[in-house]
Amino acid sequence: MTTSIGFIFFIGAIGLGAIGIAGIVLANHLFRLVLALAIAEAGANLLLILAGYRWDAVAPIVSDPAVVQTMVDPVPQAMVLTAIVIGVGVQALALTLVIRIRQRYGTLDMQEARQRMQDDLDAAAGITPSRSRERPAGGRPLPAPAAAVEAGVQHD
Amino acid sequence: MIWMALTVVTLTLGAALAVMLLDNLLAAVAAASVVSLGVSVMFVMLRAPDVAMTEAAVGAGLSSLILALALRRLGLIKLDLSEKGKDGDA
Amino acid sequence: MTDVTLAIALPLLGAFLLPVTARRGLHWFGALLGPTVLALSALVLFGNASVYEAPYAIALGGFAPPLGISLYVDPLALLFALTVPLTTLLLWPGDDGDAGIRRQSLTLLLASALTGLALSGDLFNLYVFYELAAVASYGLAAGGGSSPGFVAAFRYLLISALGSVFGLMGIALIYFQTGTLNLAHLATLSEQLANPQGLAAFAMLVIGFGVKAELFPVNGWVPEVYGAASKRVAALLAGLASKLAVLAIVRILLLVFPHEEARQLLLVLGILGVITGELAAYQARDITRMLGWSSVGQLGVVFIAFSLPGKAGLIAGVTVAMHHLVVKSALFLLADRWGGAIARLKGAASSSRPGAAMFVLFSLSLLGLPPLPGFWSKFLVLGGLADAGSTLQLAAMAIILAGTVLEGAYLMRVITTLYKPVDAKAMPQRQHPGNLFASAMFAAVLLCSAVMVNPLWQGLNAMAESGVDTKGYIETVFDGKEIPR
Amino acid sequence: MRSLATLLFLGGLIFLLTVLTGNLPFGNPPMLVGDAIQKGAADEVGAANFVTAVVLAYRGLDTLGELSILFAAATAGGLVLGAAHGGSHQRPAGFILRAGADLLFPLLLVVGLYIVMHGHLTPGGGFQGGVVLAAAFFLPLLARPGETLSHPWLSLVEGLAGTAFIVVGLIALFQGHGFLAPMFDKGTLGELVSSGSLPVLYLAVGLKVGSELASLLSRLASDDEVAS
Repeated sequence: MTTSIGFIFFIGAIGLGAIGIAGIVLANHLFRLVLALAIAEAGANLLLILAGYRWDAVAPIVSDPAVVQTMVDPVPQAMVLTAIVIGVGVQALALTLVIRIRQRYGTLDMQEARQRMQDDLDAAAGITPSRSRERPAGGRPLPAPAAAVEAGVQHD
Repeated sequence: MIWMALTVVTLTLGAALAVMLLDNLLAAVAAASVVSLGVSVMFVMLRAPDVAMTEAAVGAGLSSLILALALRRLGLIKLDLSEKGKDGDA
Repeated sequence: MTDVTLAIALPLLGAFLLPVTARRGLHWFGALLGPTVLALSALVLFGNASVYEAPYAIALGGFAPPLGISLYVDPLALLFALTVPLTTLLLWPGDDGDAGIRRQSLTLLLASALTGLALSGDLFNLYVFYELAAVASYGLAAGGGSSPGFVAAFRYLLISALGSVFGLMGIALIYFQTGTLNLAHLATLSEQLANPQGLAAFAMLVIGFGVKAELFPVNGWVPEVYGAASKRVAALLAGLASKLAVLAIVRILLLVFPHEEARQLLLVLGILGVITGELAAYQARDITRMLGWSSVGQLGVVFIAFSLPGKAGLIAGVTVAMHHLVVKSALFLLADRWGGAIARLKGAASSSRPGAAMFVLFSLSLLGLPPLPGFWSKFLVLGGLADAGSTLQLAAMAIILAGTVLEGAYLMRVITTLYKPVDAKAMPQRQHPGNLFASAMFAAVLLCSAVMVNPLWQGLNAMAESGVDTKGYIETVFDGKEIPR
Repeated sequence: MRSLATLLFLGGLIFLLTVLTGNLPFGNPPMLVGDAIQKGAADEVGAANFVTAVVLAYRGLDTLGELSILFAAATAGGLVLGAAHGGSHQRPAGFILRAGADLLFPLLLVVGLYIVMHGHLTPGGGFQGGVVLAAAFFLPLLARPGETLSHPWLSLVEGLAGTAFIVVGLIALFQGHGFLAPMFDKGTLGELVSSGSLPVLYLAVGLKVGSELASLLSRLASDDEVAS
């Protein structure tokens, strides 16, 4: 009983972390990358709380100063409080970047955005790109919207 | 207690998989907020009410709102809050 | 002696106040605020020079050490902390309206976080300062407003956030086994962490902090961010921020994981960093990306140096790191106007003689030409490796030498282009006077240290002495109080 | 190539999992620091909620760093998206939402402040309350898309709340107790006016978090220049 419940949560924490990290490594859609990040962070937070969990203890709040009870460790809880708020700040910043990338490059695909970034960097540096891609002279038209909008997203 | 823990963990992991696999991004955002809710239930079971409250407010509430607003601004969904029946472009 | 906490708090205060003052007709005040707080924080740190005799610790909030956060001030921490306000002053971003104020605010936040990274003696506090430095540098990387900058900053954010998830998990694994976060307290418990879980925790922390330190597996962001961001930001990130992240890793290595396996891990990652960095730099065709990849290679050398045990490793590591800080910041500054394809730099020397001369000076020092400090830094690393003499370390020696040859090849390519006759069609730009001044300051530092080898050597020795003194660290932090076990 | 990387990656993860699940002490942690804090927190800090005691007193510098991170994220967001000018160009929302927003605004304000001010007694505090405050100020924006949050005010609150946190810390420093040491009378454990300067700090945290998040939200909500 004492360890098994902790073990279940441990599996949950590692599972969330693994799903999130696998998502960050494998996903190619900018928005989903942000979502994967949130899940990985939730897993790490859960692991941290678990590090201070004590099966025979109460929450670290004194309800009656006369009664002395064993409590779970308050330190990891404070740390996770910090980590959650950090996470939401980073997420908001990531989303503003996604919005800008979409406006500038018209794509939400990581590979595509990266390729165009490399092209732009090469162009700014005055290097002919190593891979020749058909590039029209003058302005750079946005690619077809099919690349930007993932299949299955409603546009009603 | 153990059964409850098992249920919550399974649900949360399922929701996390759904976030990665669902095609519809708005549904994925909803699934992400389910993950946050599940994690915050776990925090309550691990006797961390402060953290549970923060996770519920920030993870399930605020973060979903931010994600949904970003989706709207990306033009992937249309959050139309006005009364139905009137037409006219934004 | 002024309280060293001020060196962290003042830049933060400045960053919070900047947007408030700037919009309220106090524009002159806002323009002065940033440089002033940085200068003050440098003064506070100079006021602590007495730590050369006796390192000391501060228990923040007056709570006995393992309970609260403690700061630890020794020569090592002071040296790295001092470089932060000084380098930031030299690389201070210009003031241009609303965006300029935001950039200055972010730069102040970065400076405060990096100072905190140098001084903090608490694992989670290190993480928080690291994260602050990371978020500020995402903003600075994207701050130019160019389209590639946004993509580069987003990739940087993703890699860095992945790293901090790993770092957080590492902290959790350490906390599982020890129940404490204070580095001095962890140092007393380090034998409890000499197991697979401990090593896994160390690897996770190294990946976490390694993102900013351009460590091998997590450095894919380097050329993109440096290529897309303004060169002052690139100088700040490559020169300064990476060194402070290295210091955080070194502190953790020295105090919490003094095991052979942990050093081996750093050695292997460093070797891989040298190989990938130098090869990619050799293939790069524009100066910014060449400098970026070469910075990855140099930081690989830094990690190899720090993986050497004992005083020798610390001295070698600090020398290489400081040398790289000076040289790479200056080279990025010079690349501000001369960025772009190497072929376009034909005859740049005739348009800006001092710029070209300094470029040659820094390149030669980076290569390790004898009287220049770069020679001593490479000499110390190679000597240390030869002394230690395991197979892996000898291999590292060979790889550093091979890397130097590659470095020579690509730097000479640039230098010969600089001094070619001018092509009348495409005249390279003149250097910006501000950048020229800042890199002249770096050159002065470089030449001074080439002259004052002897006092520097003694100072480094004293610093390494107290740096590797784990027992002294524990005693200073706990100050005779009982250590919970 | 990509699938090979995936396989390698998953294999590594599974390996890590098996290594790590060895003998970690679930449910029975060493708690070297935690025990000491539980013994001392009531006397040293005087907050009934020990998490608050850790967040604001024992690890106050972390909280300051965290506020700075939020500030950095908001500043960087502003740098990326530019100043949010003009609200969204949508039509006004329906009657129900407008009326609901009007009703909810004072309610959320009171609830948010209550959560902030009781942080040292019950679960909750500056962060949670700050989120509620941000929601309170954002809701009217959602109902009346034409309006904007007044940014000069927001940035003033932002800057001053952060400054207040540091100044409280510096006052403690110059009194000789060290940066961010708790000040004033500790009071009786469990009463509203107790635990010295902690409620002041949490008020600063609440205002800072609230204003920061509100400005982030309003910046994301304004849908100007969707076209490139």
